[in-house]
Amino acid sequence: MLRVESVSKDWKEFKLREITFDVEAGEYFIILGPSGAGKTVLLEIIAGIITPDSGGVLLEGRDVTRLPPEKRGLAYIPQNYALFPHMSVYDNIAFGLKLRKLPKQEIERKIRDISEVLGITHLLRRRPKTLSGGESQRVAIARALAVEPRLLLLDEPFANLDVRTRGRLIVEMKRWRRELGFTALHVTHSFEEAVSLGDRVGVMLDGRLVQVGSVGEVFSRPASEEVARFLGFENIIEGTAEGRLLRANGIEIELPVEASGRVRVGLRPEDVILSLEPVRTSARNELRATVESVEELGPLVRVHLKVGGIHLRAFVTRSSMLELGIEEGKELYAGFKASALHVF
Amino acid sequence: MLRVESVSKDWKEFKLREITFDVEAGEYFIILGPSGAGKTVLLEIIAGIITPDSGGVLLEGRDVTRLPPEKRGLAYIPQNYALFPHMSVYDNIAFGLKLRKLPKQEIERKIRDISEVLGITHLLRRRPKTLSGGESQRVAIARALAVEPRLLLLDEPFANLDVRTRGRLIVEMKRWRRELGFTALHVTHSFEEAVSLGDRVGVMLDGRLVQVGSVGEVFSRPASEEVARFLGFENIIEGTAEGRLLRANGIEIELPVEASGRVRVGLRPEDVILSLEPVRTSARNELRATVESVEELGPLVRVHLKVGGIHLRAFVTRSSMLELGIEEGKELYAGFKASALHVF
Amino acid sequence: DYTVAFFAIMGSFLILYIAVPLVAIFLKQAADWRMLLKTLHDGLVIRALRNSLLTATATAVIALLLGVPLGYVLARENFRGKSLVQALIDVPIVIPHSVVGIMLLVTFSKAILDNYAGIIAAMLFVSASFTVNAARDGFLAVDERLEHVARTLGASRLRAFLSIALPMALPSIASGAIMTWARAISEVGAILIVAYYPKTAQILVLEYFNNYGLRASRPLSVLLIVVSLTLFVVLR
Amino acid sequence: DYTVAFFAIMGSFLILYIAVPLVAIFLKQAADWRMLLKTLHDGLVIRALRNSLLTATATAVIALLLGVPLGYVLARENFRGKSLVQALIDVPIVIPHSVVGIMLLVTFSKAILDNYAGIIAAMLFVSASFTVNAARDGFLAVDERLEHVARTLGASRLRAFLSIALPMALPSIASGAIMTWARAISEVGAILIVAYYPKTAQILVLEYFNNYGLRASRPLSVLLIVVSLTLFVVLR
Repeated sequence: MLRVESVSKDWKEFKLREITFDVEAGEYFIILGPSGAGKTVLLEIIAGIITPDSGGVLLEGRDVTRLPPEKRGLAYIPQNYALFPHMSVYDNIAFGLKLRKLPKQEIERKIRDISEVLGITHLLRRRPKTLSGGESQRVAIARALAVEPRLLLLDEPFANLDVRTRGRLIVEMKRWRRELGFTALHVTHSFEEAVSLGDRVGVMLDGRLVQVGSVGEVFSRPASEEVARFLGFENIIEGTAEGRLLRANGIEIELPVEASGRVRVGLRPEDVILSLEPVRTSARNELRATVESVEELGPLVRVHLKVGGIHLRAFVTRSSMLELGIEEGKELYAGFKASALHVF
Repeated sequence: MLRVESVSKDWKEFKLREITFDVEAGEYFIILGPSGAGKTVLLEIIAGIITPDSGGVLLEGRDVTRLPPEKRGLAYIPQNYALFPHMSVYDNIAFGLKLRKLPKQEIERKIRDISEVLGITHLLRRRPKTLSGGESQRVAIARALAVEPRLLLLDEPFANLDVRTRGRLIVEMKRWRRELGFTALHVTHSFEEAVSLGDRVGVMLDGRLVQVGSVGEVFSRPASEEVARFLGFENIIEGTAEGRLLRANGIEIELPVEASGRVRVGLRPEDVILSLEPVRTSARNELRATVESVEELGPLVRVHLKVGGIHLRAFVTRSSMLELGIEEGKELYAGFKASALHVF
Repeated sequence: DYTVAFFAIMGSFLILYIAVPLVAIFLKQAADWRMLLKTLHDGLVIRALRNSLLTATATAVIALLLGVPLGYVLARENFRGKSLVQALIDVPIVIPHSVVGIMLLVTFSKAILDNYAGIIAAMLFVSASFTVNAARDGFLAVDERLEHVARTLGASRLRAFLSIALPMALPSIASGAIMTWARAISEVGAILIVAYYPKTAQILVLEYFNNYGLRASRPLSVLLIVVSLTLFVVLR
Repeated sequence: DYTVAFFAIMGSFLILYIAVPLVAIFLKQAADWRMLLKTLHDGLVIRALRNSLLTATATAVIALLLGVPLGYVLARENFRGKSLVQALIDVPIVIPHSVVGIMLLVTFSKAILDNYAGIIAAMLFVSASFTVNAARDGFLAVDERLEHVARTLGASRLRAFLSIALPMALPSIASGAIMTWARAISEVGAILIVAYYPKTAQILVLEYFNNYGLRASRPLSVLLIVVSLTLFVVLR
């Protein structure tokens, strides 16, 4: 349905590099990446707002790379919803329909229908400024879907909403898709949205699309070290493997599988358990560590450790930090199961 | 040394209410509170920049409430350091000394001494704009300490620094205190700073100072429900106790101590463990729960649960969220040890 | 606080220096209301006022027609020499008014000598920058993404401009146009050179003063102040 | 994109309308450089230029002395009637220049008639707002906490102002003073009424034009444009 082919673009501080992917008709495709990856630039290239430096965009087989936005037949919802503040909700939704010169009754009928599905019938007379975040998002989606676009482009649609509204809208989004059957390309930094909504996920890092696949695939088998890092494997240890033993910078680690030669393993900081005394069991790697620094992340604390010649990061809760008396220079034990290691 | 007595002030969106506390000579006193609590307003009242609506400030027994800042003999370091951008580092540090009309050699000697202690001798010719965050903070501290103030007021001194610099400065701050022997009043939202530096801590919430005591005291025995909430007991359950059993809205919870009548207990979300199957043991409360919504906090996820008639919050890591398949409507088990409960 | 008190006193001189003449002329005229009534029946005054209002209005309209598109281009596009264009728009502010008149006569000679075109030419030169700058700022304040969304919904660039950017920037553009109007009607020096005739009210003030003295020129001055201040209050 | 191209063309008319007269007067004068040389030896011209420069400079100095403290008070203090004061400072922009002259004469009468004080009075009225507004904006851009820290280190309020706020706001204040200077030297209408003598250059342009025609007034105009544009370039 949509094909993006080797698209590159330098735009402000963003650099897109050779982005290629397909979205099938009826699919919900998620592009997952940290902020600054260039996700919005990519959406704006597909929408026709920015022209790529090289590469092309195909819609249903037709090259639309040079077509202005109004001739592409897709709908774009930017992160801030971009409701027209000087028009009522009704006129916002009617905007695209009026441009298509539909008869007045037809417009009214279409707005009534879409408003019912999205649960915004009671808001039609209101001004956008008087709406809550969740209401604004519903109106933006209604305005986009009213013109029956071939493809819906969503830029971080739930990022500015509170937890509850977000949860509710994600569930409803699934229903709207069933009822209205649209194709969507949704960019986000939220793992939750990717897991809940995505048929397929593309991971975008630093202007490149580094892995595309089903949600399960991407999360369980990251294609590279940097995808692994983005998916939370903050510790990457490089060393020489011999059977199930890895030697790295003076420490020895037990591996979950046999390997040999130079290998790298990934370890999530939440899988590292800190303790004051060693609690050696068969299934567990346990290493003497020194605290280098401590970083508070709300209720969680990221502890930077030095273990022999390598650095490790571990998450502990704030209460554990207090109980263990963790501060710079503290010596303790860092343990993790062999099964928590991901060998690349 | 410093006594703040029933200070109240309405200032912009902040409302200080009847704030009273003492700081002893030589003490390092930390005021801990979330942003918006009015911590900066309190510092500015003590510094003489803002006049309180009622109450007073005493320095060494003398009422200074109406004295302008330049007559109070204390030093203030605002959150952004407030280095004078049009002067060299040397002139910044010399500013207060020149005002005191010290002879030139005396000024030079003092600046040399303080610069050596703070490790900024090589920066003296530089302009503030060319300094890193950590360097700026050192210069700000040098400028403040150069005039040998009776009291040093610090507003979130480490908030704008990266993790490593912060850790290093906290350790050094302890050394500077030993070497220079100043009294400090330090306001922050960081638990780490409170634990590492504070002789005593005052918890400030919503314009009121709600608890003052040693660090250990405050963290282990929060004086009220709201302090407990601030210190991370996000779950507060109210019910009727009978012996070691608490009945609350249709659920039963085992308590760590005997109690009777209406009681409230606090529970940290990190102490709630989620599982798909019940794993009943003697020491553990285990309850059937339904996921209401999910909130991502970086690598951690806060899960909002409904358990019978009450709401519970639990922290799980992002990888556990994926493994357990947590999403709205999911049914699972929430467990916690009786010993994790804090009875008020 | 002595420092602030001293500063406030220094500042008050300036405030009084502006306020007192405003009050003084109204008070003096109130004591001489017969003259004001007489002026209101003076055909010359009425015609001059009409000329001033007409030419200032024409100037504002031309400034809108040319300045709003220019403001939009400055707000949305980047091009070589943009900062030069920006600077050029502000140049008229610093050129002595009589010199503006000479410059225009040198350039357009008889075409603008002593006719309405000349008055408007002088006014436009000194006042157009207000509309351009206000339009540019107005368009800058309109989130470009609103226009992008309008276009993905099927609007052409012109349509997106007309239905989104223009209505939203209208308040800013309107206040720019009012400033242009006020600056236009306040101009004297350039008009004296380019078009002494047809007579405008601001020139007539000068002529009455030269021919009949202060008392004769005062009522018309009061009328012009009332017009200007009314506009100014509307603007705020 | 046709829409933007059309807008750019519309806008170009305005840009050309400002640029062409500037270029034209220099070109014409280049073809008549003898007249320019002659003007440079005209004692009347030299005296008038000196008068313009002196009075504009005096105006800028007075505006600085009174306007900087006022700007500081407006930036740092809140008081009743602050918005009225703000509005009052901007009022002179919208009042016709000849009317400004009448207002000042009504208020100060003979004290300012045909003397240096009169020229400066007229200039100050129309140009002081530039210094006040620039000083206010300059002080607003100085983080108040810098002054607070200076005071906790032992500086009085005045000392903190002199060693922190003033040096940091100086670039903004300087550009405000230059604008005041430029606006002062560009004034014609009010000076014509208040002080035709002592003769200033901008009035002499008018007089030469009325008595000897365009060719006689052109060289002095070119000189004044050079002065104004130099200042304008310094300002940017």
